[in-house]
Amino acid sequence: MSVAIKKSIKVLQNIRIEEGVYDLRLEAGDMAMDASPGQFISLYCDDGGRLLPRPISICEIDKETGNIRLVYRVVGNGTREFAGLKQGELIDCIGPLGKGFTLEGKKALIIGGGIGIPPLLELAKQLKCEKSIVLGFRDVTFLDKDFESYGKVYISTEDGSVGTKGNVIDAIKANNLEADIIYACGPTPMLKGVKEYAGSNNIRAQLSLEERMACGIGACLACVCKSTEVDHHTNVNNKRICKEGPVFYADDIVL
Amino acid sequence: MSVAIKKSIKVLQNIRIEEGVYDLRLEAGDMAMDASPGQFISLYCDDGGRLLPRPISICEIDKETGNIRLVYRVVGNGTREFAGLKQGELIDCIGPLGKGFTLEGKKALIIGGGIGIPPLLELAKQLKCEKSIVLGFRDVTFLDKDFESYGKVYISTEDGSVGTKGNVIDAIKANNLEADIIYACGPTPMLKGVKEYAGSNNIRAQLSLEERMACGIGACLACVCKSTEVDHHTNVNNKRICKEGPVFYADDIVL
Amino acid sequence: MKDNNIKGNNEINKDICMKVNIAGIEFKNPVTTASGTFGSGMEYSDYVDLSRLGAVTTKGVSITAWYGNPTPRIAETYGGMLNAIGLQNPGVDVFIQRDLPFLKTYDTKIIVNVVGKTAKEYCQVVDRLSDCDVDMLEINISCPNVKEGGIAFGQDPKRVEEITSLVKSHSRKPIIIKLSPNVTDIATIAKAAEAGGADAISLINTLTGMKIDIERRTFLLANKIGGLSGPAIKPIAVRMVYQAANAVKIPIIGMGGIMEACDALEFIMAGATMVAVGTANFINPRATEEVIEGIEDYMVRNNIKDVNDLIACVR
Amino acid sequence: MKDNNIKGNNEINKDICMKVNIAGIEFKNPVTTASGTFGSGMEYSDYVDLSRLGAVTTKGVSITAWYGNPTPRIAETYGGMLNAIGLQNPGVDVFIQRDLPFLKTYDTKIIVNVVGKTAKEYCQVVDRLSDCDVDMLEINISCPNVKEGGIAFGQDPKRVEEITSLVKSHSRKPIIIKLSPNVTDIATIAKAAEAGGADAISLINTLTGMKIDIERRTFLLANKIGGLSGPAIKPIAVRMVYQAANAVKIPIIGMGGIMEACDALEFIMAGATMVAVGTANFINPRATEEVIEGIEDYMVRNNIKDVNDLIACVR
Ligand SMILES: Cc1cc2nc3c(=O)[nH]c(=O)nc-3n(C[C@H](O)[C@H](O)[C@H](O)COP(=O)(O)OP(=O)(O)OC[C@H]3O[C@@H](n4cnc5c(N)ncnc54)[C@H](O)[C@@H]3O)c2cc1C
Ligand SMILES: Cc1cc2nc3c(=O)[nH]c(=O)nc-3n(C[C@H](O)[C@H](O)[C@H](O)COP(=O)(O)OP(=O)(O)OC[C@H]3O[C@@H](n4cnc5c(N)ncnc54)[C@H](O)[C@@H]3O)c2cc1C
Ligand SMILES: Cc1cc2nc3c(=O)[nH]c(=O)nc-3n(C[C@H](O)[C@H](O)[C@H](O)COP(=O)(O)O)c2cc1C
Ligand SMILES: Cc1cc2nc3c(=O)[nH]c(=O)nc-3n(C[C@H](O)[C@H](O)[C@H](O)COP(=O)(O)O)c2cc1C
Ligand code: FES
Ligand code: FES
Repeated sequence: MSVAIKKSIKVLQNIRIEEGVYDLRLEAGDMAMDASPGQFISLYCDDGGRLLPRPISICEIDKETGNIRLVYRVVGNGTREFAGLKQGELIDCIGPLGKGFTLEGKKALIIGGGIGIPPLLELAKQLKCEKSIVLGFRDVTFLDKDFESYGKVYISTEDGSVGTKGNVIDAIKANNLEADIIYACGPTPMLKGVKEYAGSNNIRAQLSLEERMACGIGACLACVCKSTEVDHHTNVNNKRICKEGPVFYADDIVL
Repeated sequence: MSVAIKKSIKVLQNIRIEEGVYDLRLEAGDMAMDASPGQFISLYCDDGGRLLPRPISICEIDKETGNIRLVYRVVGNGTREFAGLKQGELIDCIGPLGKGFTLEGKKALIIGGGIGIPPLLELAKQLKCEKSIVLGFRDVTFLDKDFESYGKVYISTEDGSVGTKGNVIDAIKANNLEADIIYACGPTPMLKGVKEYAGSNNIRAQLSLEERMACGIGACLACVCKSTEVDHHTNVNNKRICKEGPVFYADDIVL
Repeated sequence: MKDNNIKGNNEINKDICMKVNIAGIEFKNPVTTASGTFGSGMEYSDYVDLSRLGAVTTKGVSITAWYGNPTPRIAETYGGMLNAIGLQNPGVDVFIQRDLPFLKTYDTKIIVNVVGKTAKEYCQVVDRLSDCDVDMLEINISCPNVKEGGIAFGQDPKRVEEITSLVKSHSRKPIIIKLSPNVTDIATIAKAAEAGGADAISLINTLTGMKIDIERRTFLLANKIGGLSGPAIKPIAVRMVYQAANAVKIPIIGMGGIMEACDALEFIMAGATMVAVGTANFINPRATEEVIEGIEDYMVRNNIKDVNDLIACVR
Repeated sequence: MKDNNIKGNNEINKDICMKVNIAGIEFKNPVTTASGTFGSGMEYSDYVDLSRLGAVTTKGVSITAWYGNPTPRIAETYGGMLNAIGLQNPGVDVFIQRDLPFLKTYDTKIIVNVVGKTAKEYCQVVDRLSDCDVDMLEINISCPNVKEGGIAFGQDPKRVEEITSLVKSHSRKPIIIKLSPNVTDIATIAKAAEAGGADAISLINTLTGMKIDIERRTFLLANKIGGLSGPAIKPIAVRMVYQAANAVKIPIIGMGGIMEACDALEFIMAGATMVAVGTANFINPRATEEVIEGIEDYMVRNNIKDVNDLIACVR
């Protein structure tokens, strides 16, 4: 795996693509060269009151220009600060961090929920096999158009305003989607549903998890999840989401 | 006295006029209307790690445009942050604060030392009597040209590179300057010298003092100086520099 | 007259109840000022309508005028500040003659912070104030910046109980004991105040701290040590309020680093019946009123009708 | 081989002495890592040349593997953070087999942070490590995040003295007692550690704190209470180091909120022989090296030849 670096990088663009959701393009240089789908970058705030970096998954990587795209939702003071970033400004980042998706399988189901959708875009791009893409939203959709060139896109919305009414599993069932590998990212209840679905249908699944982080590089043990096997690092049933993850095989973790 | 207000105001210009000394013009509006020479404005930092406002004296007031000029030296993190302010940016300020100079006398000596010089410029402008201006520097001079339209300017430098070698008192003596009123701002050792000089020559003197401040409006009692009489506020021999000052009659305070 | 008027317009319009009650006194809302950060209200009356506040808590008042400490009295620290004012104040007589009449022109409750060098001095001030038209007395046994009295009373449960019952026996007003956070176990101290008969406790006073000027190689404060306040200390303060609330039945006034309504709500949910805004006043003179408005907004947004429903709701 | 190599190039070039000595051990400079913020050095070795550090202080090591607390284990606070990791670690055997050989490939001193649920467990770990090639042991009697052991040992002078002398009697390595700041009087605790035979003390561990999520109306940490670290706590830490340095003769390792060299210098001037960089590593992985470089620059700028001349220079 590549070594993450910390540096100030230039904002190329930062635009609102949906109520409270922003599209940030960064001139990441080396960081982009080393990055793979499912990895993340941690962004530092400029305000000294907020010290910890904010982990944001990589949405798209352009290895030719060294540019990286991130898509984030404003949920607190840090992301609110990011929303104010202007073209040409610098932001401190560390990355790429973590272990991303392993590209495998012949028939893939890519499943994303809400703000868990962005990291799947680069995956959809790089994954060369047959693939169906299922995106779940509460109501308004975003980023779904970007996926269309990489596979057939199925949508679920809670209110039924677009696609299947219900959640991503409902959309999978409604469309009789089959797969030998699942890639998923989204809120924990969704990931639980996906893990269960994959288990009962005997499909291998890779899930991308989230936890509060401090160091982002595996040193502080803030970001663990329960693992089925003892972890090599501390010999207990805890894996570090920032280091062994954020992407895990569903069988390896307890949700 | 006018009521100080707190608001965000626009930076019109912020340029370096000397090594580490900056000239900041603010679109102060009402604040400028109410301001008088010797008063100050407190500027807030943008970085949440630094909470307390930085008091900076008003250097020039343009009541027609509502603009205010401040001249400050970079001495720590707060003033370093200010040095990075760009035209068009906003900065939180509270002011005008304190009690400035009382315009009086027939023959004035205006004495400034180092970064104590800026607040004397508006005074020199508004003071209509005969006046001599004595400015003391370590080596390089600044702002001295701005004073020339308001009176004869005498300079002292510690290294003798410009004007009288020595301090402001040396310059006064060397030029046989006389006065019935002294206005002074500068480092405490200089103010002590001026107070002594004024005392032994029987000249009334107004001195502008400095102390670390929190509230800036007279509530916290951080910024007191020793006074000869008991103060009306707390009935002890302490006056608040932010409220009863920063300008005091030399006889009223103990340095 | 004053009491009939307690429901401000805002509360009626928003259809929520902000009233809280401590020792039989009704406050129009749960927000007061932290002693020493708001003078006697005068200086901030240009920025804040004092009648909007649940109460004004005054700067510490002693039996005679106190000079306070030499300067520098404050130093900025990361996300906070140190102060060693040393309780400069004009003494209780000037307070009664000048500051109290001023405060009485507003429709708010008045809490007077009381300081002394000896137990006797506390009682003398309490005696004087018992005859005045003030609502409660806050006994400051936790000031870290004076040589005698202050914190020395506040760090030992036995002395806390003693001074509390002594003061209580003198006071014809309800008393609040203001606790020091510079202790191993805040619950024991809170219980001691309760056992001594306190009507309420307030916490936290400042944490003792120090800053060194590495360029001049000296202490930044003339007093060497000062009290740390501001948002930096909030997690410690919330934890102590939570622990105290679990230890005693008397109401708690919580403070320490409240900058905005969201901070105040943390204290209330941890167990505070009222909160006090301190250092924030220096950063935003309108902080107190904005905290009140922010709590109201939170309640409207979350459909909470009575602020009392939020007190100690996190357990 | 290692010891001959202690003078790095930088020091020779700048003609200053950065070496400090604690209990007969010579450190190439006064900067180490704060336990638990640097893993066992491995993760940060991509960012920092571990051989540049005065010492690496490891995460707490227990006799068997510890699971730690449930998540969320951390919460951000104003100018700081709360943690309740709960000392997750693989146990002393894995440490000795895997982490120690890794650390030995660097030219730095090794301080192992030792934790236990009972006095016996501390001694077991100390026994195991006494035979290993480590330089010092830091006995953590101040972790606020575990139910048993930890802070319970560190808040009462009598127990501090007892555990210190017990551990000392087992250890063939010099021992550092790591003190809790959650006490009324740090000087008494420091003296107890000294009386128990500690070779040095380190302080401060984290201050206990709490954060409430007002939207979900719950605690932010699964453990409810956590330890506060980061620049927010620095003034408290500097004050305690100063007070401890005035109370004891043994050397002090100072920490709490060091972000840059100027912070480290405050601790040294207040009386610390060494300093540790903790939370800052999370914000800047190169923080330790930058602190070392910054101290060197300060000394060159101020024409100070020996860092020992700065220790306790402010009195
Ligand atoms: C591996 C990983 C990838 C992520 N990818 C994305 C993404 O692509 N787009 C996106 O919008 N969000 C993503 N998140 C969530 C994002 O990190 C949080 O929304 C963000 O940190 C919130 O910061 P804030 O200051 O606005 O919120 P606050 O609540 O003010 O933050 C306070 C603290 O809590 C942490 N925090 C709050 N929410 C979360 C969370 N959900 N996960 C982890 N830490 C949190 C913050 O980092 C900060 O330390 C990801 C999280 C992880 C762990
Ligand atoms: C009434 C008054 C008028 C002033 N006018 C001017 C002026 O016109 N131009 C100018 O360059 N400077 C002026 N000063 C000094 C100026 O306030 C300080 O240089 C500035 O606050 C330093 O901030 P900092 O963050 O860069 O330094 P830091 O040392 O990092 O500041 C830390 C804290 O100490 C305070 N502080 C540091 N030095 C001083 C000081 N000398 N006086 C008061 N507080 C201080 C800061 O406000 C802050 O709270 C004035 C001070 C006062 C009291
Ligand atoms: C400048 C200053 C002066 C203070 N004076 C007093 C005082 O006179 N009496 C008292 O009980 N507390 C005093 N305090 C403590 C505050 O009332 C409050 O307990 C503490 O500052 C924590 O709250 P904060 O972080 O909101 O400021 C003072 C605090 C400051 C900053
Ligand atoms: C995530 C984290 C884990 C910690 N783990 C330990 C530990 O295992 N043993 C210990 O003695 N201290 C531990 N500490 C405390 C630090 O070593 C240090 O005393 C404290 O964080 C103050 O320093 P700082 O402000 O520079 O971080 C930990 C601190 C943090 C933030
Ligand atoms: S965030 Fe530190 S180990 Fe993952
Ligand atoms: S700064 Fe508060 S009284 Fe002057």
